Amino acid sequence: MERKPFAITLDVGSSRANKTGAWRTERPVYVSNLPPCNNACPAGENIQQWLYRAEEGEAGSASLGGRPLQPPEKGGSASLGGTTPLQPPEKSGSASLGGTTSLQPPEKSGYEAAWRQIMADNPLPAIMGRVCYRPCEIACNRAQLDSAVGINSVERFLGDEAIRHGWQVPVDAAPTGKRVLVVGAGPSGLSAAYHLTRMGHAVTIRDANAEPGGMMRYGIPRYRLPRDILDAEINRILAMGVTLELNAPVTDLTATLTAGGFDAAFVAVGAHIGKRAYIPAGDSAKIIDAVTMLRGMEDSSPPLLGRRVAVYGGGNTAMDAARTARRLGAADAVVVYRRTRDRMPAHDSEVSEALEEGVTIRWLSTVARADQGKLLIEKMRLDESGFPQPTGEFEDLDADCLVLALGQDADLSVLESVPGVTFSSGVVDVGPDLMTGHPGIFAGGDMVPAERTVTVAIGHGKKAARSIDAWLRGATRVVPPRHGLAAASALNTWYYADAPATVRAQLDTAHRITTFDEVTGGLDESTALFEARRCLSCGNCFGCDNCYGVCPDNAVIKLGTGQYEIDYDYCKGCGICAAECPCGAIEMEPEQT
Amino acid sequence: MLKQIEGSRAVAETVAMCRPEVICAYPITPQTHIVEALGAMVKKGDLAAEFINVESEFAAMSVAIGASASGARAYTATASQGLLYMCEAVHNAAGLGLPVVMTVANRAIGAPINIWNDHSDAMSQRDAGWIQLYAQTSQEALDLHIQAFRIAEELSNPVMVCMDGFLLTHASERADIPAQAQVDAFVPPYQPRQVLDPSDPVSIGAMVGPEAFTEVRYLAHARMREALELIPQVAARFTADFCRESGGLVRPYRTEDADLIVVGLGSVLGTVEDAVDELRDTGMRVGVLGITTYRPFPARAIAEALSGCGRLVVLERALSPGTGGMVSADIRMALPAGPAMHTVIAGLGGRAVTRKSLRAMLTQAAAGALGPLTFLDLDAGLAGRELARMRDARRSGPSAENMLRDLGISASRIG
Amino acid sequence: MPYEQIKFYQVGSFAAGNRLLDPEQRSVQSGSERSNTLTCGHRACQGCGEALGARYALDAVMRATKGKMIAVNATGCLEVFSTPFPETSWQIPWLHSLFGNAPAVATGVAAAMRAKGRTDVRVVGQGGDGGTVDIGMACLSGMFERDDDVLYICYDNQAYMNTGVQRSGATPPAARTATTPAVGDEPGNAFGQGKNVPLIAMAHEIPYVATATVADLRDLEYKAARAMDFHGARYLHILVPCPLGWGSAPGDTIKVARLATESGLFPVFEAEAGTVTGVSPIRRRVPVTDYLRTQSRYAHLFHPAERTKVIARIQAAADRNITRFGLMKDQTNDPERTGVTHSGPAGSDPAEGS
Amino acid sequence: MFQVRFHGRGGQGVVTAAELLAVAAFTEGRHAQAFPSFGSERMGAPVMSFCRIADTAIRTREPVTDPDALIIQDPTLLHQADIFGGFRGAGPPGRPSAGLRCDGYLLINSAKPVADLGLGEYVRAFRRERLLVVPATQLGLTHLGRPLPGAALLGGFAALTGVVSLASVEAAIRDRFTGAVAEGNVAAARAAFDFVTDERKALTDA
Repeated sequence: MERKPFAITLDVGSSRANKTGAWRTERPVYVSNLPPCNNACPAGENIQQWLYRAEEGEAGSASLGGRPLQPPEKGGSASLGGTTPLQPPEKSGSASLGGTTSLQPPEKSGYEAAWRQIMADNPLPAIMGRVCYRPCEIACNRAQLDSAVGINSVERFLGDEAIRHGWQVPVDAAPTGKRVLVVGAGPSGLSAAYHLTRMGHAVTIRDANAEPGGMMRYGIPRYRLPRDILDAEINRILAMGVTLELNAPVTDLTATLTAGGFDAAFVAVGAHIGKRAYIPAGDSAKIIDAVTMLRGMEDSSPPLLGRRVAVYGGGNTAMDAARTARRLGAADAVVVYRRTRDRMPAHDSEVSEALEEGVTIRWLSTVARADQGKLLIEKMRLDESGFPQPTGEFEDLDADCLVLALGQDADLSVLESVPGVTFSSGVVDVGPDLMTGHPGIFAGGDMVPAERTVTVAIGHGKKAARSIDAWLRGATRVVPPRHGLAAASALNTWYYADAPATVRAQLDTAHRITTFDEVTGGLDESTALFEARRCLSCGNCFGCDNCYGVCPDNAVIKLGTGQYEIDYDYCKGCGICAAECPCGAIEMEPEQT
Repeated sequence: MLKQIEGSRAVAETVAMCRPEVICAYPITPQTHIVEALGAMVKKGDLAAEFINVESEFAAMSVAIGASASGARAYTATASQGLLYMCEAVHNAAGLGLPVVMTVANRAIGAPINIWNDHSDAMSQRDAGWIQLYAQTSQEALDLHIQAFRIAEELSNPVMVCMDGFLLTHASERADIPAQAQVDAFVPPYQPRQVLDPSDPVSIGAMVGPEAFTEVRYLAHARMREALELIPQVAARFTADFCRESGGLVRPYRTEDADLIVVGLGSVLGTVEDAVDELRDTGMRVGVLGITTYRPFPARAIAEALSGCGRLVVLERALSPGTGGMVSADIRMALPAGPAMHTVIAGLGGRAVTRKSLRAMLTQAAAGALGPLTFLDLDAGLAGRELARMRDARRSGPSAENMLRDLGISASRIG
Repeated sequence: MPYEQIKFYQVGSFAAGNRLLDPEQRSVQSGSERSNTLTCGHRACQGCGEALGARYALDAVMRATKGKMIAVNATGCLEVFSTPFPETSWQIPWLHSLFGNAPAVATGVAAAMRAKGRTDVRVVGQGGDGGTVDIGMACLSGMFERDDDVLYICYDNQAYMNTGVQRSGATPPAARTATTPAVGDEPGNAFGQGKNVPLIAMAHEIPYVATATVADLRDLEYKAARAMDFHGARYLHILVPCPLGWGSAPGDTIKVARLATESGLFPVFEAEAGTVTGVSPIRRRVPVTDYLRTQSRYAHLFHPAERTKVIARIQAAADRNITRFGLMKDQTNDPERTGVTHSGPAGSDPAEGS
Repeated sequence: MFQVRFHGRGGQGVVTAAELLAVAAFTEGRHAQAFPSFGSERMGAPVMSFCRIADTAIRTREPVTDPDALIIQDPTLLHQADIFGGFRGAGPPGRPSAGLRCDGYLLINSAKPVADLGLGEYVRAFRRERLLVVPATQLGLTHLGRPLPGAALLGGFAALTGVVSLASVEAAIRDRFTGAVAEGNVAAARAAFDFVTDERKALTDA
């Protein structure tokens, strides 16, 4: 265009010369906070991150307009240092949502990417998806909106997908030449073996049993954990080059280490000695402990319990025992428990499923005496401290058999002879790195002080593996600081649709009490996608473009899908981006003047 | 081609030959015949233009502004109250430097409402930044429109062609209507200096603060100075192309040896020239200076034309109450130490300006017996009686109605 | 379905973009290729709703017209903050003439385009509520009545903000402005129906009339694009909160607009040829007080004592809107419903065929 | 220069008549100027129009105050207003200048003889053969089917004054109108021309 009339006519976009950033008193910054699900996961899974990948569905990046996916790093995995916090790179007075440290090559996305994200922390997704008691879902912020995201069901779906497709995990690390002995092929041991192997160490697992899996096989009934699933996930670990020696109990650990030329050991033999309580009993009274009973389910001939079975105890094992008894043909399966339901240690799902299957529960009751075909029950009452006190009222309960489910003790013999190793209240003393008093010997799972669940055990395995790896390198592991917790109050829930959780199909009870088929069904592809997409992505950007869209000053630069940079040359600090960020991933900070 | 034709019709036909692309019209007497004729031509398909019936003069000028800024040749016409109603947009078009051409069919401004001719309307906009050309005859009215489009577009400045309402718009006269080819040759296609174009976007109409506003206004002034050079050139070119004199800055008539010169604008000049001839026959050395370009004010040309004379009569077709004549003030500025000057307010609101009255007034002026400010043919008795009424009674009532009652007129008088 | 709901945190129309959507399904504002018709460096206040609404609407029109668009601007905040000499924030052909004549100037531009056979170039006129509802009303009505091919957008911030927050014909009852101070027995603006320009526009039976807010970006974009499917006069009335004039927090601009719609005080709908064809049902209804409390221009309704009578009248007005436009109908969990219930496939031109 | 003043009422076509006369003169290669007395356009109100005819350019634009010819389209106006004002030799209204010879032309639209129009004193000074009537309205009715006297009066004017020829009047009519309207007007003009010619002949012979 030729010379324009002075002042009347102006060249387009010339206002960029006016740097309005100077007006700012507060500046928006992108943050990544710790999602409550990640925070709650005992296995330290980066749940939000794998849900983020699962959202992409089967096709993965193909559905993203064919673009290579550059997801923002889901910050703050509770897994110890599973991810690195975001550092806004300082460039030209502007901060950006930093580059990603995604755990798989960018082109990998969708379900497989999600699965591999789980595998970074937990080698047993299909099992987790069945037996985990879901602390993540209890913590989920979505519960305050409608209902928690069905994290566990998506995990199971992904685990089953992996088995269906035969996905494997490569060992990328170079061999370190170090040998590590893992005692016990339970969840903890398997987890440790898996992680150590990925780190390049040579791992040998010794287990006293005929089959690997520990409590997952000998404690959890198959209607909760089908054995083909168990075998598939264990075999995938073994396929990575882990040596497994069965029927090989370790008696003298130090001797075994020297003999095998091991550089370190992880001991996780679990706790499978059923607690015995003193109960006056007639000679012919039939009393067995739940551990033995459940273990017997894996033998050629199942235990004979009779038509009327009483189970003494209030834990998950008690529920397993009672439900198993029903399936073995018991007309009556009665759980006798000293307290009330709200004080019962067993998880709600277990209790409700048991009740559905016709199990009955005697609350506020103890077994005072056992005789053939009959139990004497004393009624209890709770004192002000909530502790059960005898009332002196008695009543009879017909029972062919009494199953004691009063908890388990660990078999500590394997460590008793090891110098330096100490014990207290029936478990092994370990440091925060899970090392015992004896250098190079680590312990985890049910035999160390912790909640006794498969998930916790798997977490121990990973934690121990990292500690052992550091120890073998003569280093001590520094645990990175945890990110701040992503609070529900920081969410702008307007942007989340009303989308209640998907209900998982359940086997009809008639079928349930006559077979050991799996009770709870899985999700199909669409429902799993639906569940994954219910994630609110608390505290971490999910690339919704809101900040980019709502800035009145075009001061948000879009670098790529889900990656932004505040242009502080023009940002006036109005705060709309922070207010309208659905997941609270932008915070306003006072300008330093 | 020679025609006996109504002034409005002649102007409409000529404007059509200038190929305006957007015409916006809002009716007001005495402009109606012009836009009616143009509207008919567009409807018939004789004229390829957008004819827009707007809801007000304000909208008319606004539509013209939008069209012109978009590179289209825009035209509209108005008068009197209409010109005042569009006033804000009139100034805006000039400020934006948009070459809109507008006909003003000069008419008085109320109250009292009056549909007849004088120059109050155009004079009220003399400082709006528009070029103002005044036509003496229907022929000149149409000629000036041809020149107006060329001047406006060459300068990027709007032009107002003023023609006396009724006296020219409604009079049937002989006029030479040019051929389309002649007009096309004289008025080239519009090449805007600034234009709204998606392929080359610009922002037009920015807010300008103290840091540059004076300069912007100065440039408007400079553009007007430029016009003083351009207008005579265009007039000369016109004479060459159309073989007749039209336009330009000023038109002297028998001023060479004149002791007394009458200065005026518009169609009254014809009557004045007749009166002057009659007085010349009696031996009085009197001449006429017609001002064709009133804005920009051709001070130098006027100074030259009046240099010889000893006495001036400025015939004003509008009144600046409390001052007298606007043209007189401009002329005094052009001739600070000029000859004796008499301002004569004449022909307000359609009052006929007759040779008889002019002869009498000029004879008086020549004898030095004319006051500095005179109202030609003022019915002093009528006004005096109303003044007396107002002295006598506080609630004297509306003067206009009082005086009409006084006159007892129903039918219009001849003189 | 104008846009597909893919991700629950991007339900219906609410969020700008969606990494899971195909690029062509994403909102204009989410695209890095958006035209930024109004670009950085403008002098609008922090959190200016008008700056936001203008960029949303014009970027959408730019996409709909493939960049062939000319904008005409009335005097007002938008014009002043966008083009202080020697800078302009516009990246489109843009013309400012006067306060009250933007619709007529736009008519002139459209006429010029027609005269030049450039009907592919579309014209947008725009102004604030003062320039539209008050001083520009005659020109606006004239443009409507002639059915000129112009989309006129009113950015309604409910007062003369540019001159310092004086009352306009769009100022709501009881609101405090510089010319309706919060003093006397009936503080703030007088009660009345105000001048409902969307309904006045519908009375002209022009092809398309719609209301929108900056709280629902994708709905706003849909309507701007939808308007371009029609030829003739179209009117888009966008509620744009003004932190300065309303006394709301700059960061709350979108929230305040959202509360205006969720309370029923600002019905969001679209109409064709004078008949309502779609409304945005209220998703999470709130009492008007939730909206009023976010703005200090209503502070006198709550302090020193709550003026329950006045608040009740305002609530009644909201309830009237809800009944009149059926804003509460079919309240389901269908996320699609949270967007406007749209009529006809976008992109089909009703002007054709007729 | 020959100046004509038309008197009529709004809607009777005085303006058109003046314009047609101007065109008629123009067709004869002469200069002409026609314009109305710009009253607001009310039906029935007394209105005037003017026409100047000259062999040189006409510059003045003042109303015709001293007509060479008066054409009265509506005889009811004869006793109203100030019709004879400025009429050469006619003197001030109501006080005909006794004894002075008046050579102006006066054409009145009437079916009655002049004597019956009660003009008496006003026109005493007129040359008799320049003071004529023509039943223009009837002729309009006869030839146009409408009571429009304009064309007939122009035909009569041509016969009365000879300032323009009947042919020019017909040309002007055809320039302005077409088809039946044109022919009807032409017929009315011719009829009026013949009527007035006979009338004059009768008077001059007498």
